[in-house]
Amino acid sequence: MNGNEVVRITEVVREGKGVTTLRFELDRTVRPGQFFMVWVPGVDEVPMSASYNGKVKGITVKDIGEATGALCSLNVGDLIGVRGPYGKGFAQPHGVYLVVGGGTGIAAVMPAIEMAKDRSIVDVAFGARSGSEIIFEERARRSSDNVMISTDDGSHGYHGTVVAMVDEMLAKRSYSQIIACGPERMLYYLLQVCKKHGVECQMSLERFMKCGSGLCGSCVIDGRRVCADGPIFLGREIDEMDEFGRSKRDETGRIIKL
Amino acid sequence: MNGNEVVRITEVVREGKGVTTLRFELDRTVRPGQFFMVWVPGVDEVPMSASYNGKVKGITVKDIGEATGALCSLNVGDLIGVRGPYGKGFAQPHGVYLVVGGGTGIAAVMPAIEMAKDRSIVDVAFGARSGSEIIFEERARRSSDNVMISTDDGSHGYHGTVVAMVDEMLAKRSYSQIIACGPERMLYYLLQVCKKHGVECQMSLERFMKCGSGLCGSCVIDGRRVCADGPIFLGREIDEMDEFGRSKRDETGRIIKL
Amino acid sequence: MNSLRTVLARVVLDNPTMLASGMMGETGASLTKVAAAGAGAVVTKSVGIEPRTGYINPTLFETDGYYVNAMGLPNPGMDAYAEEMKLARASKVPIFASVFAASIKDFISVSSKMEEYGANAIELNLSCPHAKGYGMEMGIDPDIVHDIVKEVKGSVKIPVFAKLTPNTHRLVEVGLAVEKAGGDGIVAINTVKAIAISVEFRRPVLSNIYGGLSGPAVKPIGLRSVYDLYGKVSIPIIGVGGIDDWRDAMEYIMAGARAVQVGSAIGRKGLGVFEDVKTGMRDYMEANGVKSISDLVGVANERK
Amino acid sequence: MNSLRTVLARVVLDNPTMLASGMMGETGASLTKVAAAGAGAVVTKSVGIEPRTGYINPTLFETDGYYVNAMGLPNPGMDAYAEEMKLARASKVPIFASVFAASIKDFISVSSKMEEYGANAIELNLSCPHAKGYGMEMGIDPDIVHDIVKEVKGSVKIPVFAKLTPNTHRLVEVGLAVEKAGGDGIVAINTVKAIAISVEFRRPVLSNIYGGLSGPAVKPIGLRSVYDLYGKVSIPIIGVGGIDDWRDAMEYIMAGARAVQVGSAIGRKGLGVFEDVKTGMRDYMEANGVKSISDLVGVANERK
Ligand SMILES: Cc1cc2nc3c(=O)[nH]c(=O)nc-3n(C[C@H](O)[C@H](O)[C@H](O)COP(=O)(O)OP(=O)(O)OC[C@H]3O[C@@H](n4cnc5c(N)ncnc54)[C@H](O)[C@@H]3O)c2cc1C
Ligand SMILES: Cc1cc2nc3c(=O)[nH]c(=O)nc-3n(C[C@H](O)[C@H](O)[C@H](O)COP(=O)(O)OP(=O)(O)OC[C@H]3O[C@@H](n4cnc5c(N)ncnc54)[C@H](O)[C@@H]3O)c2cc1C
Ligand SMILES: Cc1cc2nc3c(=O)[nH]c(=O)nc-3n(C[C@H](O)[C@H](O)[C@H](O)COP(=O)(O)O)c2cc1C
Ligand SMILES: Cc1cc2nc3c(=O)[nH]c(=O)nc-3n(C[C@H](O)[C@H](O)[C@H](O)COP(=O)(O)O)c2cc1C
Ligand code: FES
Ligand code: FES
Repeated sequence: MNGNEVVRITEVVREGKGVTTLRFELDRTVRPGQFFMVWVPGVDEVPMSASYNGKVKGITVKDIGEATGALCSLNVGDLIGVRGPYGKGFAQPHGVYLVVGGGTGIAAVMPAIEMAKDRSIVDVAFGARSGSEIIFEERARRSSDNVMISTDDGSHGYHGTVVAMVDEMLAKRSYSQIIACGPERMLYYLLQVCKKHGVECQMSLERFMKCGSGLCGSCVIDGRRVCADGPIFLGREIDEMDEFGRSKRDETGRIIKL
Repeated sequence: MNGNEVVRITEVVREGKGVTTLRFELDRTVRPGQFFMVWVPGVDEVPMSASYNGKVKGITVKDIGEATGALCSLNVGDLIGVRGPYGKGFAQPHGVYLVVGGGTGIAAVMPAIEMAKDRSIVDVAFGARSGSEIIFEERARRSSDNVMISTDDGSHGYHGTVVAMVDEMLAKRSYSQIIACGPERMLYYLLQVCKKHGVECQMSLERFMKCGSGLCGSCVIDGRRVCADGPIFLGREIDEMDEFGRSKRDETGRIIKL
Repeated sequence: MNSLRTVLARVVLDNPTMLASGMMGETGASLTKVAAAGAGAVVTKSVGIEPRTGYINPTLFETDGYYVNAMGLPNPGMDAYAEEMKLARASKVPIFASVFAASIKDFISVSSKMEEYGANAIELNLSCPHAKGYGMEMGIDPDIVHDIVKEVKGSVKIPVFAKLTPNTHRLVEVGLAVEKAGGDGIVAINTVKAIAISVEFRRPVLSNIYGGLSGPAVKPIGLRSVYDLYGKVSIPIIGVGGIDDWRDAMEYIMAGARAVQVGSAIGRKGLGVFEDVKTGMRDYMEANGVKSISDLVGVANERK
Repeated sequence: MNSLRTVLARVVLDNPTMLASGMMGETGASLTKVAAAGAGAVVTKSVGIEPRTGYINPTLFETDGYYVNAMGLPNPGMDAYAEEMKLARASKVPIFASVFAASIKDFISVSSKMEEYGANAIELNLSCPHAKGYGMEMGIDPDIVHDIVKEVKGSVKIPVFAKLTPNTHRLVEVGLAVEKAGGDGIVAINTVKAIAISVEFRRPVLSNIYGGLSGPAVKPIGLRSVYDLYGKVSIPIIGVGGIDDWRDAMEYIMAGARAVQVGSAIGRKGLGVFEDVKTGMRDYMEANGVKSISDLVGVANERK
């Protein structure tokens, strides 16, 4: 049952620059990588990955516009509408895996770190433009022995892109799989790096979503619905997509070059 | 899920004079005392107690009119529509109990005999006008150490009514409860006997049914729906009913004196 | 004051829940049981001039999400119903007498009888989707509806409600006709015209072929109907269709219903549904500081 | 001969399943995916003259038994859709171009463009229940429908189907108007006008307030519509509404549909639904000695 439900916000956490986590109780099973459609009445309803998928769920929102701005200004006790979870979620890799998060994409992969049965089988690479944009670092360290941070400006951790850092990490340790979420540009280059090292990856993609539940087709990339067939796709599927890294659709369905 | 389903008859057993059992597979949980609405296309849909409630369900039909006649003439491989099970069913009594069946009413109580955890805690009293109308005697003996039979004409077992026989049985052994189904006249007198011996009973009643699922009200007796609030009622509930043994309703809802 | 107290025309209900017509309403004793279970008012089975047996079975098709029924308006006829009304009146809650007929004259006869028997209001069934010559065949025509309501209003003193069908794009026009004719309120909706087909038997399941869809499946249609009417008429609207629990009932209230009727849930959930709705409403009102249920009527229509 | 082969006007389908309009039909690539999943034909998203963003979210309300949606006819506009049609044509299955417009002139423009792009048939959306000025506001009037169908027929060579709304008591009249105007077939039904209300927020959920009900809840209404039309018109009927599995599809066929469209089940079940329906149909036909699916069209209408 994915139906519409209204939940009360039980906790609000400012995570970093413009990024806020909202926690709420919702009695539904949510797999890492799945997302909700989150409704702010009178404003909009937008897709948000589950950044917490235990009993008390959570979303972690970057304020970039009207809906996200409204979400980030909510307080404990306020109500939001949620439906879902939607999408397929990350599959548990066999063996040691590396989780890569870029910017707010960290929110979506956080539960994929916590699904590891053991701290030693999951390594983490988080990247952002600068240190203030790195979220969930402590939380990640609680679930992994090896959490690496990169910043474009070198203010924290590795100086450079998270993709460059991952390239180095892949040279040092062998992983059964990479799990990743972040800006499409980052994922685009990450996919090249994965191919270079011959390691399969699962990546969470984003497209403009209206229904969120596989009906309307507004979120398609190369004919596949990001909301229902994704948002997680395998590297080899993504590699065959003409639109990945190149174009997306606007609200009317028209093509926009990236 | 009680919805309409079509099942194929896998076995047809002639049980006795004008009485036929139809067996069919239906993957639903049926409690003793519950009934189905059974549809013979082009003819009618009528209530029938489940006479078998294991994996392979069964109904046992007395040919008394159009629908029952049509049911009794069906063969293996034929299809019937069923919905249900409906009604509340018999509650498992604590301790030793006596199951009383009169005529085709035997079909409805048979599963209540088989629900006994142990052959020694359930006694049985079956009655009919004559020996050829006694059904399921062997089946009952497989589940009970003490199966007593009565016939009005004395052709088999005790000579007299099943109520008279039960009266004697109650004098000999103490039962925690009586479970019964049969013609209303029989149940009427049986209730008096139960009261006399101070033993509570659960009785399965019959009224004209259209919807079978608690909506239309055509089956009400003293304001209670036989299909949904019954067909099983406690002796003390029945004792307070003005209409029990006295009147019923026809298809229009008008009162008919019994 | 009791926070659930509801007034429909001059009829005062202890709470806004009502038994819908056709559910258990054939006998006075069963109406009494429903009242005892907590309904604020009860509606009788639709009663006509003559006794009717209704259609032969199957008259009901059932799934988890809905029923399709064609009972065929079985009823003992208005004369025999005297007895049932006598019993039902013992229950203290207001009794709405549902009436069906094939002509204005018959509508008047049955309505007058029901008034005489002590009904507190008349509910004109102008909306049964499956009984040829009755119900929705008239209920889709604003002029006919206007005339029926007007004539019945002229013949009885108790309030007259009209129960409407959603099987038309003219619902609001029909609602306006009810108001113009002096009708005291509107009941919406009756069932949606439907059929169920058996693949194995290659035929419709119901003996009457056509039936009426009810239960959870019709709630969004009922809500839309009430919402549509609320903006247009000022007489009270009673919402009905797919109410299974307090939340469904509250949605109807917010859409614009002053009271709600419960039909299919009587079979799906049992008579406990009335207490469930009342408790849920009271809890909601308490948690949200709402003094009277009437303060919530139509709130979903406010533009925000 | 393939037992599921289906002919709709002159359009030949490998099997009678089709993708309903509005599902994944905004892009050519997604139509191709649906064709690859086994659909016998695909219907595009309803395309109009100009690009439209549709309504802002929420545009969908979801429960286990139904959806209520008001997407608001988002589409890239007929010019941009050329690109999508090019891709979609690679899929080999027939493409029905769904077209909406606010005037006959626009219906003709869009239909002609779609023909030019290689559509195999036109499906006129005369039935969207929530887009003001489009859809059902025209689709409830037999005269307007007649004129639209007639004019579009006069402007394109490919067959023209009209998709009708169940939100009226005049469905059969409208169907007869389609036939009289030379229409090649009827698609029934579009969604049922509905709303969903949030109790907590005391407001309708959809940004457009009104939406269309679809999914299992509407199947009995869709079946009734097809059954009603089957007796009256002789052009092919395509059944749609609440088809989740092969049995639902077969019910539509038996009610009188020559082909079926699948909408909501794309979300509820995924694209596997096409193979599921086909396998179920084939198994049923084999078990019952039925040679061609067309032998089952309308069998539930035979009086027994
Ligand atoms: C599967 C998925 C998971 C996501 N998870 C998160 C998350 O965990 N945290 C987070 O902060 N953001 C997440 N996003 C992105 C988030 O949905 C957008 O940032 C948000 O919709 C922007 O809305 P707005 O009104 O604030 O911005 P606007 O000013 O309306 O739009 C800014 C940009 O956001 C994007 N956008 C707007 N509406 C939508 C929509 N309905 N669907 C997709 N993109 C849209 C467009 O690219 C648009 O140009 C996710 C997106 C998807 C598809
Ligand atoms: C809960 C319940 C369980 C039953 N279980 C059994 C059973 O296990 N075996 C069995 O043989 N019979 C059972 N019956 C009785 C059975 O339903 C009737 O014998 C049957 O309906 C008669 O139908 P007909 O068309 O053959 O007879 P008809 O000639 O139509 O009617 C004969 C008489 O049967 C009764 N009857 C007819 N239709 C109905 C109906 N829809 N609902 C109730 N009574 C009806 C009426 O008293 C009627 O006068 C049960 C009845 C009920 C209410
Ligand atoms: C079995 C059944 C019988 C009904 N009989 C009547 C009737 O006699 N008169 C009437 O006005 N409505 C009748 N209705 C319609 C209901 O009163 C109600 O309008 C409809 O079922 C929608 O409400 P629900 O979804 O709560 O059932 C009947 C409905 C059902 C299911
Ligand atoms: C999300 C969504 C979008 C739809 N968009 C359109 C559309 O653009 N044009 C149209 O004719 N029908 C549209 N419909 C209606 C469907 O094509 C179909 O007629 C209806 O949903 C009933 O079928 P279903 O129960 O299988 O969904 C849409 C339905 C849904 C759920
Ligand atoms: S958002 Fe509608 S199909 Fe993905
Ligand atoms: S038969 Fe309809 S309520 Fe019992």
